[in-house]
Amino acid sequence: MYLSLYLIDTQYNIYSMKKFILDLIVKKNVLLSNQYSLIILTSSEKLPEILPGQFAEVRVDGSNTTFLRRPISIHYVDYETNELWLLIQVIGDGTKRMAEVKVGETMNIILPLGNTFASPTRKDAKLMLIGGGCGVAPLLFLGAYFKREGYEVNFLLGARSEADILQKSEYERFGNVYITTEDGSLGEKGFVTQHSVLKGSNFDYIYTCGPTPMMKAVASYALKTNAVCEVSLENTMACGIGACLCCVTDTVDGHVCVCTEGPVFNITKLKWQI
Amino acid sequence: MYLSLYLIDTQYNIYSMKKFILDLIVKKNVLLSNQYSLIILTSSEKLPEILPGQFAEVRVDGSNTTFLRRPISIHYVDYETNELWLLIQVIGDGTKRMAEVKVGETMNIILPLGNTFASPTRKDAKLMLIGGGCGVAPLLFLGAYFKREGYEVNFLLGARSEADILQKSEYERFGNVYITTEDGSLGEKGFVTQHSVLKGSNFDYIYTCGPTPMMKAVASYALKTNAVCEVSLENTMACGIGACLCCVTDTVDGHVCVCTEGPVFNITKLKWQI
Amino acid sequence: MANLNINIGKLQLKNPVMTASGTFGYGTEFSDFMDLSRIGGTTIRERQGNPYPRMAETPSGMLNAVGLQNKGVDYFINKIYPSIKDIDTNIIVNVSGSTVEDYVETAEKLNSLEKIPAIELNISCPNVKEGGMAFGTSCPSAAQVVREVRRVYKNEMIVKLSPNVTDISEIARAVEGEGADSVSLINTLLGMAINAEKRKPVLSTITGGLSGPAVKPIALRMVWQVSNAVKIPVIGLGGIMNATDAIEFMLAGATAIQIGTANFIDPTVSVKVVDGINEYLDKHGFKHVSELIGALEI
Amino acid sequence: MANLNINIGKLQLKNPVMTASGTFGYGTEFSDFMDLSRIGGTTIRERQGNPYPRMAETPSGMLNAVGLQNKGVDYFINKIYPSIKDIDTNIIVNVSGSTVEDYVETAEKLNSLEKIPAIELNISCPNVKEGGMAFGTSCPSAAQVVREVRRVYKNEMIVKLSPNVTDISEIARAVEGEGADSVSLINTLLGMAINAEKRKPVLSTITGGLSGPAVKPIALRMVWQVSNAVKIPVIGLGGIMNATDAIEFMLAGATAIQIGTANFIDPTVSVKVVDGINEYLDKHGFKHVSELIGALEI
Ligand SMILES: Cc1cc2nc3c(=O)[nH]c(=O)nc-3n(C[C@H](O)[C@H](O)[C@H](O)COP(=O)(O)OP(=O)(O)OC[C@H]3O[C@@H](n4cnc5c(N)ncnc54)[C@H](O)[C@@H]3O)c2cc1C
Ligand SMILES: Cc1cc2nc3c(=O)[nH]c(=O)nc-3n(C[C@H](O)[C@H](O)[C@H](O)COP(=O)(O)OP(=O)(O)OC[C@H]3O[C@@H](n4cnc5c(N)ncnc54)[C@H](O)[C@@H]3O)c2cc1C
Ligand SMILES: Cc1cc2nc3c(=O)[nH]c(=O)nc-3n(C[C@H](O)[C@H](O)[C@H](O)COP(=O)(O)O)c2cc1C
Ligand SMILES: Cc1cc2nc3c(=O)[nH]c(=O)nc-3n(C[C@H](O)[C@H](O)[C@H](O)COP(=O)(O)O)c2cc1C
Ligand code: FES
Ligand code: FES
Repeated sequence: MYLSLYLIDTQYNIYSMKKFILDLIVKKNVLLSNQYSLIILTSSEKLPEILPGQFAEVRVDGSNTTFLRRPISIHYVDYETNELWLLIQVIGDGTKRMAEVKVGETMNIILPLGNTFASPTRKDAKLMLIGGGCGVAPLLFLGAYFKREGYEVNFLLGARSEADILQKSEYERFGNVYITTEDGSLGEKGFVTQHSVLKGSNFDYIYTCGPTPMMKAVASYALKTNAVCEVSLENTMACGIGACLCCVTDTVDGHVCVCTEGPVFNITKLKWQI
Repeated sequence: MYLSLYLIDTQYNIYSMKKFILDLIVKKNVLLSNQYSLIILTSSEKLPEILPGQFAEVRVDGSNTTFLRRPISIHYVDYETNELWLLIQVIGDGTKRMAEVKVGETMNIILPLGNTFASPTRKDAKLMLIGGGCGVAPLLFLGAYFKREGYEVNFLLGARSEADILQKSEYERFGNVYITTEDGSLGEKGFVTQHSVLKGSNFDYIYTCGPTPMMKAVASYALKTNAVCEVSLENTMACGIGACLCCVTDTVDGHVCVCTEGPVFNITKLKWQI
Repeated sequence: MANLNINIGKLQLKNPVMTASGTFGYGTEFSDFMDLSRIGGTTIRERQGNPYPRMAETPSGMLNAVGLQNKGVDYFINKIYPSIKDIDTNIIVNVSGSTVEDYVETAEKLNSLEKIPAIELNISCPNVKEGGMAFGTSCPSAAQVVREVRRVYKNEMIVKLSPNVTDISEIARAVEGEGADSVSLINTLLGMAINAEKRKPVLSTITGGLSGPAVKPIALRMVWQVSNAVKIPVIGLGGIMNATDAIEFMLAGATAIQIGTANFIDPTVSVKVVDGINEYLDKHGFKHVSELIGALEI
Repeated sequence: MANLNINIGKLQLKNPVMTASGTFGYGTEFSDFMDLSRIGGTTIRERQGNPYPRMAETPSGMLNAVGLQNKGVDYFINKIYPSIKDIDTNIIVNVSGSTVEDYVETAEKLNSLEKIPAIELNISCPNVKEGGMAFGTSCPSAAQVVREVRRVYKNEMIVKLSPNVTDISEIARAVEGEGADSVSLINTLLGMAINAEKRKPVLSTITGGLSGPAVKPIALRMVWQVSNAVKIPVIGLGGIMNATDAIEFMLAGATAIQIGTANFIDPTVSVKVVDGINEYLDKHGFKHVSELIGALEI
């Protein structure tokens, strides 16, 4: 287990990273399904360095009922085309408005926020990235990073049905993609933790993001199989930069802010009942 | 003077008119100058009967800071093409957002609200419609109405400079157009009340809408020349339908609501110091 | 479809949705847009006519300084009542005064009107000097008004409470003790708007009453506190814009709700709230709207 | 360019713009976005660490239930102070407690810190049981805290008032009488949010503190009332989002202002407010920002 090294690494990265408030321009807005949109943003300036797992705080202009910014994961950063990708699931008025942005509009965004995932120290470690619903968002950027760093990447993506399996071909660029759907319309039928790939082999590192029940099931699988496991948590956030203390979660180190100490946590730090 | 007849007429018209809440579709949005937009709305249903001088209460969707509806005059109604025209002057966030609506968007509008202007009983009466700034808005529809009814119509439009003289060719369809600009860039230089047409001839009826100081100057001219004079007042409105009592103005009949008893008032009813 | 009937003391409502005083005219202003018989009740002012001007929009709300200057209860009885008495919904008259005698005299006169099943004693209007709010901000004065009115008024007496107090539960208990049949809350919060360019207050009265969604969190908290403090029914209001808001007030402990400022933005909002409550009850398997009252799980 | 210097009692500010307690971390969270030395001051909590979770967005505002559980004043002095003391702006420490002794002990310790020119006594936090708000809602208890702290604390003592009261002027006069050098207002209004689908309160603490533009009209009214009631300087806050809002507070009588919730939406808002005040002064021909204080024409 390489926990302490990971911690040092992560801390170093985050605290040395400057945050920016940027007006990014909408280059594309692709409707992926009735619930999901892929928003591709760009800028006349070079995008700053962003690590996988980090998120952005997006100001929602043009929504009468939205007051605070909304935290959104970095789905992908393409430095060659200078593109930042966001994957938006429509939940309430804020995400509804975001999903409707038109090409050419600007979005005011604070980034990069939060910490990143820990890289295994051995390049031959077996990695599995498990995402459910909109939680798949940060895993694309993470998978791309791992692939570039020379790891072999596996994705396990779960959703209700085929229509909600998003960006499949993008994930396939960076690793093997396994799929479960609850209705069996694509991949294996059932929940992610029921997928045969988890039975077939053991993974050294498991990274997961998605609904809490799913992440807890994954964490419990990881504990059983002795895998290092990191989860990316959500929380209600007012500021995203550690100023308001609204986003705390209970850890073995006490209450800590998800926006600065997370969103990525090693499950051994969390006080989850699993 | 035909005051009492006018009053009966008006009252009859207003109180028998049903009000509607409509989702109208933006057919065109023409930027007339950096401050003014002409918004042309339409509907799949036939537009209801609307009288000149009446206004609409427009819900402003997509402005984070606008809560209440905004009162906007009916600039023109074209029953042949089923078009409703609004002339918007950008003042604050609400009008800014309205001025930015895109073709195809819907605007939620309550109309027709308020009373109308009084028609002279004699068709050979000499009429002058005097507008300043955005106050020219209701006069186009009024002029069109008078022309259709067989009156000869004169418009006197005032603005700071040529760029703010709006829709000139539209007014020319319905009557003679006289112009003043403060900088002399179009028409006569000065304020509307200084225009030579007012010195040259006497008018029996004067209808005016614009900034209060302008309307007061016009009212004072009307009093001096013994013309019947009606002014269209503005006021801060929360509801536009007589429910909140927020929009009162002081008249010889006491405090009355501008949204139901106006916006058009005969100057003899107002307690203006003129 | 669930049962929406609600009783507030002696007052029987076909559903818990009413419109708030000062925001719905005499109801007739809204008849083009909606069927007045679809709502549980409407609260109107007995005094109307020549109010003072001015309002100011505020973030998610508005300030009003409408005041209560008007033609008085006799004018109401002779001129207004005949034209509205046959509207098929409960008409509740909101009563204000600057002295206890004002309240008593008005209540006594309204007592004899057959189609007025309830009055709402406004001891909380922030817009009139000595015009109510003073009564609603101390227990003894609130108690006194209620006690005196109770002597002469036999139908449902709702007392409308002011939120501009340190402890609203205390006032609620005081008026309950003097025989109020129910309480409604909140009236507007005292606020102020300034025009920075002109360096002047926006309202002629300098301060005015704040209403709208901005105040909803405060209203909800007060309804929750008061419904835990008294046994009589609580009518909740303050910033209700839709059925979800209305349901939140009932969960917090309100037996019925009123809608004010929202009428200005959507004149049909009250019937939409009735429909929305219905849908919610069906979706969640409730048989009767009363199951929502105070159903918050703490 | 006008002169923006402002004194609050003994406290000298380069301009009247400060950031509000609980909303600006230790300032360092914002250093990527802005130059901290450009603002007049920043108010930070002496207690920080493991607060409770939860916030709820509300129309034009937010509720927080952050509470004050934390590592205490010694942790602050040993761990935090060294790393922030050289920030080139006034650092005011916001002090809370659940007993009078808490306040006194903390104030005494802070008195010795060279780079802390002022404390802000928080007798108004709605989020802690006996954690301050009780002190701020009655004159005798507010007076008592201030009296005891005054004995031990020699620098600028600002007392932060609660808006959850019937008469805020009365409380302001009470703390002025006991030697407060200035007052700041308003703290958050007690509010509540409910999740209708889950039928549960949104906040773990059921109620929480409401802040943001929603409360601005109430804050402005209270600043106006208090500045007419006391002679000591008033620091105004509550919903300030831009320079116009800040100017409104100064016109209402505030000597300086604080910015809270707005920092979350635009971390650079405080310097924009400084610039905006400057522009306003130039445009309207004012030479010194102090000309705005209480300059409302009634
Ligand atoms: C670190 C982080 C990363 C995130 N990344 C993404 C992302 O990449 N893409 C994305 O679409 N979303 C992401 N989210 C979630 C996103 O921030 C919320 O969905 C959004 O704030 C909801 O705003 P809204 O205005 O649409 O809904 P609101 O009006 O705020 O909420 C509507 C209703 O949904 C509930 N609700 C609010 N948030 C959530 C939630 N997260 N899940 C379920 N119910 C909720 C509310 O309680 C309310 O009842 C992320 C959140 C965090 C903390
Ligand atoms: C009966 C009636 C008819 C109207 N017809 C039209 C019309 O046809 N076209 C049109 O563009 N406007 C019209 N108006 C005016 C329009 O309603 C206001 O300009 C609008 O409400 C301002 O909203 P806002 O959100 O843009 O500005 P706000 O943010 O509400 O106001 C910005 C600033 O401007 C001030 N302000 C507000 N209203 C006015 C005003 N009318 N004049 C000057 N300053 C103001 C405010 O006090 C504030 O300081 C009409 C008003 C009335 C009552
Ligand atoms: C324009 C206006 C006028 C009002 N007049 C009265 C009144 O005469 N009597 C009263 O008890 N409340 C009056 N109120 C308060 C409302 O009835 C209600 O208590 C308050 O607005 C909060 O509800 P809301 O947020 O739904 O509007 C008035 C409110 C507004 C906005
Ligand atoms: C998240 C949060 C935490 C706060 N914590 C404190 C605090 O510890 N002490 C205090 O006096 N005020 C605290 N406040 C209140 C603010 O300092 C300020 O008084 C209030 O938010 C009103 O100003 P605003 O509307 O500009 O935010 C807090 C406010 C927020 C939003
Ligand atoms: S969201 Fe403000 S501290 Fe995390
Ligand atoms: S705007 Fe409400 S009565 Fe006129």
